Amino acid sequence: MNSRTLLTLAGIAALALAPAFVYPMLMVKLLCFAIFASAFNLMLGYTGLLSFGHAMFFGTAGYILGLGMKHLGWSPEIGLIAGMAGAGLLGFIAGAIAIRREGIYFAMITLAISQLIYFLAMQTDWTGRDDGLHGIPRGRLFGLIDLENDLALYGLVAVCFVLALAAIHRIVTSPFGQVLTAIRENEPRALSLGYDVARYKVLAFTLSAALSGLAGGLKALALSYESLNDLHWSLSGEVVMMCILGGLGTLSGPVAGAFFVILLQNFLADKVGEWLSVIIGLVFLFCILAMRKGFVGELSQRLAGLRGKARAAS
Amino acid sequence: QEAPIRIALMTDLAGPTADYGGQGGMEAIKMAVEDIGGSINGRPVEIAFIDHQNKPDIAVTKAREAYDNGTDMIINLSNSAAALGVMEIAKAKNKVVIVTGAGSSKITGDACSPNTVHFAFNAYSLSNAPVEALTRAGDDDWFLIVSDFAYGLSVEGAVTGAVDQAGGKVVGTVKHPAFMATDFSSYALQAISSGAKVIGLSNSSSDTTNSIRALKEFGLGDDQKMVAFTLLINEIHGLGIDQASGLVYATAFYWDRTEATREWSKRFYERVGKMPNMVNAGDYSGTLHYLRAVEAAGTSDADKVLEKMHEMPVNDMFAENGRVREDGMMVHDMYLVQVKTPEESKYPWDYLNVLETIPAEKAFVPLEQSECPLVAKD
Amino acid sequence: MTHVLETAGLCKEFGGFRAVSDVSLKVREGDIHALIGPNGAGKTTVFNLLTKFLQPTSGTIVLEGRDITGEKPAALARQGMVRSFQISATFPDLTVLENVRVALQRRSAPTYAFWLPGRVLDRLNARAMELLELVDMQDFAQTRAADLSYGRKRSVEIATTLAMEPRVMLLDEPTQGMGHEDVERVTRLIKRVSAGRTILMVEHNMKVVSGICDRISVLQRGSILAEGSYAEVSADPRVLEAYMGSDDADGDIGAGGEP
Amino acid sequence: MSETVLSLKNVNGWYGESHVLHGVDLDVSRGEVVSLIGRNGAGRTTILRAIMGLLERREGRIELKGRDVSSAAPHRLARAGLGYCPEERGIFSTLTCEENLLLPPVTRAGSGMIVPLSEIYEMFPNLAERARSPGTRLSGGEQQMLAIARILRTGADILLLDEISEGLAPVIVQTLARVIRELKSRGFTIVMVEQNFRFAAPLADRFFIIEHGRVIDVVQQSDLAQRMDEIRRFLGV
Amino acid sequence: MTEIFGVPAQVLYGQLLLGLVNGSFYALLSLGLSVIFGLLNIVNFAHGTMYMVGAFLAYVLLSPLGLNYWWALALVPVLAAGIGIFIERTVLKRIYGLDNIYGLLVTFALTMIIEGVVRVYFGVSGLRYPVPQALTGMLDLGFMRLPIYRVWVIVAALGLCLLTWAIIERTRLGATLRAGTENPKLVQAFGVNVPMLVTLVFGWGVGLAAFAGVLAAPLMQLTPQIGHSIIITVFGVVVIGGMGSILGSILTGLALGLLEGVAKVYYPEASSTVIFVVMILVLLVRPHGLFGKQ
Ligand SMILES: Nc1ncnc2c1ncn2[C@@H]1O[C@H](COP(=O)(O)OP(=O)(O)OP(=O)(O)O)[C@@H](O)[C@H]1O
Ligand SMILES: Nc1ncnc2c1ncn2[C@@H]1O[C@H](COP(=O)(O)OP(=O)(O)OP(=O)(O)O)[C@@H](O)[C@H]1O
Ligand SMILES: [Mg+2]
Ligand SMILES: [Mg+2]
Repeated sequence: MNSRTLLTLAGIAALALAPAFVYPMLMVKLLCFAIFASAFNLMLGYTGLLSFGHAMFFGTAGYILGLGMKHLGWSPEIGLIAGMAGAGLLGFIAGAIAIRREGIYFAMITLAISQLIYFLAMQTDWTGRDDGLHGIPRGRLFGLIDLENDLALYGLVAVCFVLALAAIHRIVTSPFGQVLTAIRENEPRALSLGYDVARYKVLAFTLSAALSGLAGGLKALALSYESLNDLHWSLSGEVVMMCILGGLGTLSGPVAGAFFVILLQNFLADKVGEWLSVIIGLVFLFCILAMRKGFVGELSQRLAGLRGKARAAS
Repeated sequence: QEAPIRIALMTDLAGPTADYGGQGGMEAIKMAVEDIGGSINGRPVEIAFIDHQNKPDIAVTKAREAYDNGTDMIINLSNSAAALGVMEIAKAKNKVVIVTGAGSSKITGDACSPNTVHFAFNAYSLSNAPVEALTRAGDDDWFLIVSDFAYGLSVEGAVTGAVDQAGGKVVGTVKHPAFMATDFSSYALQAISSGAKVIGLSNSSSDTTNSIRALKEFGLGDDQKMVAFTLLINEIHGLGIDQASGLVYATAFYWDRTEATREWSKRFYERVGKMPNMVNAGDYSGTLHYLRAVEAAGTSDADKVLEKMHEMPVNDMFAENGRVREDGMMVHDMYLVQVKTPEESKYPWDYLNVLETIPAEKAFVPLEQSECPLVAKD
Repeated sequence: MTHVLETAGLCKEFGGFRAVSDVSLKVREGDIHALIGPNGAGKTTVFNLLTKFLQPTSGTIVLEGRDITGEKPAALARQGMVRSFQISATFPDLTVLENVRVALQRRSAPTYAFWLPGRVLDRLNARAMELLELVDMQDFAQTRAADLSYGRKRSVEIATTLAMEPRVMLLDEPTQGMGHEDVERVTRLIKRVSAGRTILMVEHNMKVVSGICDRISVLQRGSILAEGSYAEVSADPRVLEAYMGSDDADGDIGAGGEP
Repeated sequence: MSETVLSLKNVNGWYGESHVLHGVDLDVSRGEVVSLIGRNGAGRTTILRAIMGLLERREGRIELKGRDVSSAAPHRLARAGLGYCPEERGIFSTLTCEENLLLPPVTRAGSGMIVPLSEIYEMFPNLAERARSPGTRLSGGEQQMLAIARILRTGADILLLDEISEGLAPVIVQTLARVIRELKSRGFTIVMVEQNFRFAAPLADRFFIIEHGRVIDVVQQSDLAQRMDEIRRFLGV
Repeated sequence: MTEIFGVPAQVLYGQLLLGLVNGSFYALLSLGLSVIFGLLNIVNFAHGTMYMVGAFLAYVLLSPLGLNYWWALALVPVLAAGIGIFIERTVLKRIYGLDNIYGLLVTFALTMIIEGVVRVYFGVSGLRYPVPQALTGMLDLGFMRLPIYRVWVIVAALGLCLLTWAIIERTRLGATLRAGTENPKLVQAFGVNVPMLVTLVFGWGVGLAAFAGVLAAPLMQLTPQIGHSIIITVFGVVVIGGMGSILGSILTGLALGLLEGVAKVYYPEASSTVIFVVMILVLLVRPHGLFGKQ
């Protein structure tokens, strides 16, 4: 057994044991954001495109799931799938519009699209506007498992988390992932090799959107609640922060980043009062300046350094 | 020693709605606990402060966690979305929630819950009285500046209804994006040039204060009046009395109204450095009422406490003979006030003339019009 | 002999400045055809017109009998005309093998299949190695492209280009910035891969031009000044004056070549 | 020869993690033309960048006209009389050809060394013709001419020239050779990096042979003929 | 009275004029943002915050220190530039050369810190800064009465914009700046003290923002969020105009102010969203903004 499988197994074991030590609903939230950040990383880390509107996928899926389950009697699995599909479709449309822009222009056009979605959500009565969509039932998974039980819900989220990470791993190592890497490395060259670059980017964007939708759907399901905050640009900004702090282009980086940001918000909030944003700002600033490659990037670099030394010593 | 009674103030500690709770709220509920002696029936009262950062989903997660960890009651909940979210959880977990910092009519309307008590104010109580009073006095055509979000729209609804009922007319409305703009000159100009006798501000916080400033700047006519539908005394303090003078609004509390309010407010002022607003006073009163109900029930079991809260009248410096209705609304007298002119104001925070007291029955939505499913209809 | 690539009356103006005027170029099948000329003569511009990176002001371009004047760049690549870049164009973080494989993948393996494991590409390895052998890079298959020397990067790039099985290759100053060692490698390489295809290149290094080019067009001020074999062109006094200069007055200097 | 104006002692240099210069020792006298030769990637460009203070990480001692400038910022070096013509030319696209030419501030160091604009346009007629064009609209060769011309009018008296014959038509390369001779006769000190040995051979007084980021040998112009085979072998021709 | 789509022409003119006032702010702010982006390649998220800081500094000068508006107008940009220079020297210089996402995040963190501090000390209820005595009163334009102060805003903001534009496009210093934008290292190798230039330019950009803040102070209640609400719009302006294009920022800023003015008459709810629609449309047609370069 190689160290990679070992690590994976350890991770799964930790997931299984976590609710015994950590408040399960906090774990649920952590995992939802971890999925979201990982999905986002598929764009920024692996495709090299900074989207500044990813919250639109997260929130849209939440609303689709919420409305479907509340008013149409959908079951949770239908809600999640519909949420993913909706987010994916939105991703496809937004991608088709935005994909030919580069760099900051790409970021801005995705921001603009997400602001339009936000505006629409603010203008329609079904979303409850800024009051939010309340009382989403959690329902029964496959008609069998009652998700009102927090542990059952945690189980669902944990399974989805593992699947999402596996999916991302598969995507980046697939033939498609190979093309994506080539495009990120040298786009004009990929173009000259006859790759229709825009299409690959749109597909990547769509996949990332759908996975973000999974995260958003799960979160709405878990909280029984969906709000405009999930569509807001500040959430799009937060997910960028999570990825950068954790480490771009690695599988575990965004997970670490998401955990860090959410836990920081969670634990600091009630302790430091009105200094909260100052302290979070300082922590972010420090992390970005001190750890360019993010936690995971820095850690693996240190480890590689140590290993190198060990090898040299032996 | 017996298990403590756990109450939590959940509020926006530092964000844009911090006036609707924040530091002031913390001190207010501390005062309530101190005033009752720190313990009930031998059980100490423990207070926790939870910052929801003005984000409803943080509110929802934290409320769930707090209730799961033994919190009996959560109070304040500035931000309607947060309030509505926490109400669902309180209901599912059968705990108590007292809303003081949010004014959505839904809280005691279609989203009402047996576990919720709504103190202080809501959209209806803040808008009905001023509309009625002014329209009655002949100022019968209205122009509304409406903030385009749920609360602003619900105020708009209440105002329009009240204007109709009183025989007046809404001659124009302009909706602006909520909390996004600082420039209200365009709306002010539209309002002024409409020639309406009253300009009603169906918005809140900085949107309201900026509207007031813009109206003044663009020369609100002498024959035109401004009415705000959601205003805290802190905001008048920030505006300066010259900008706000003449403004009419309704409030659930004014610190300089009676001996009791003055005495309490001065104590509050010592601790916080500013005079209490209606939400602060509501936090105090709500906490006190809850603790008294626990005392009377002899338990912190939610069903029994809620029963007592509905049964017992609310009598303190905030409310005289207030009572909690079936829909969860704590009904009490409201006050129609007008901001003094700079000359009339004699000492710091001397800002308001109380024009009239609106009796509880008139201040709140009549039960027969309530959309709350808990209200027995025949 | 047939002409693979033909232009007629090609013109390009940049805001009143005529960079290319009335160029009629005929590239014969199987030739290594060089485009030379003084700086600013319009060589790069002609290249850009041929590969559709620029749109001509007037004139037509015909590839293998088809008019391609209105085509898009990516479409040309699929029709068998491929341009190699002046600046080194590899995928720096991929290995040399992967670099070539990416090019093979587009023609003969799934590219959108995000659900398949990466293993499915392994069957391209054999062909990729063949191509690497062709450019003498088989020993570097597992090296990261970024770690290669400049000349070897060019080799990788050429292998990648060959993977697309182009019938016409356009090379813009392929030996620019190379040491002697690499110049020779690449020159030999170009000669080797020219078998069965047509190559059009811009080059200032007369040694390369004289060594491998079958035919040469000399451009000056946007127009063709002379055309013919190296011997013919280098004997033309106008070409000598405008481009090659007199190789005597100041002693032993000139462009490129050996010490 | 006369006074040493530029000397490097045990200079090391890095790009990020990779160690590129491994202890370069080199000295240049006033009025001398030296050429750095070596294979691709030997580190010649890096040496010029190290002299100019453009490497992120650099160790060792560099002296300019007798002063220690090991930790001086690039603009100080320029003001002390160094002029640098980079390999990638560095033409500014938002500036016109003429603005590019006039951009570098004139330094006092060698005010006698300023080549007037009219003379520059004489040397490179293309530039006069395209004076109003945006910098990057020039052809490759025109950009190269502009890059050289640009440092001639700053008053720098020590020129660091990286691959200036690159991409130029043979006629222009011949002009360039004349220019270098002219500059030398006016007293400029020149450090050239050249791939085109045929171009550099007759011009330089000394040749520093660079391999793997260090100077492995120095050849005098006078010894050039007899050591030709050696050099040829070294350059892999 | 003539009507345009059901709105009296007079009203529309009035609204357009007000739009111009906002447009002047957008122009001034986006100009600073553009200059900073141009030379530092940093997307300065904290730009709105510096605008807010400018307004609060004016307030502080006035109420504890008793220095009036004109003093504020002169001193605040300098003070703010000082803060900017401090930030540049201590924080920003550590991220030069990295992808500009780092600049965005670092300045985002700075925003959280600075805004948080202001909030702790000044609260959220809003402070008031009075209109200077000399500029009170109204100007009767026939179709509307315009407060004189707003006229002053247009004049001052546009004057400063033009000055900055002229410096950058028409002077040698400007040419150096533009060159520095492209290749700072090389410009430094030509003898220009680029690090200092960068620091000063950042200071200048921040000073412009703070100047806008002082101009805005008498127009609104000062809360720590005022920078927040404007920065997204200003980003939009810069992107539509083309990142780093000076003229683009100024013209787009004014144009968007006008457009917003129109939106406030016909569809006010969407007035803050309209910019995003414009942004999408513009970028669809011109991927690098109206005045941007490939
Ligand atoms: N986009 C453009 N706008 C304006 N003028 C241009 C543009 N591109 C090229 N030119 C001009 O057209 C002429 C031809 O340029 P081109 O790049 O084709 O020359 P070239 O033959 O490749 O020269 P070199 O050997 O120096 O690379 C030059 O004078 C150049 O200044
Ligand atoms: N920006 C960079 N980052 C990392 N490594 C670099 C960088 N630039 C150059 N190198 C490496 O440093 C070494 C020396 O490069 P340098 O450019 O100094 O060589 P050179 O002798 O000028 O060769 P050339 O003929 O290619 O110009 C090479 O191995 C090169 O790969
Ligand atoms: Mg060229
Ligand atoms: Mg070099």
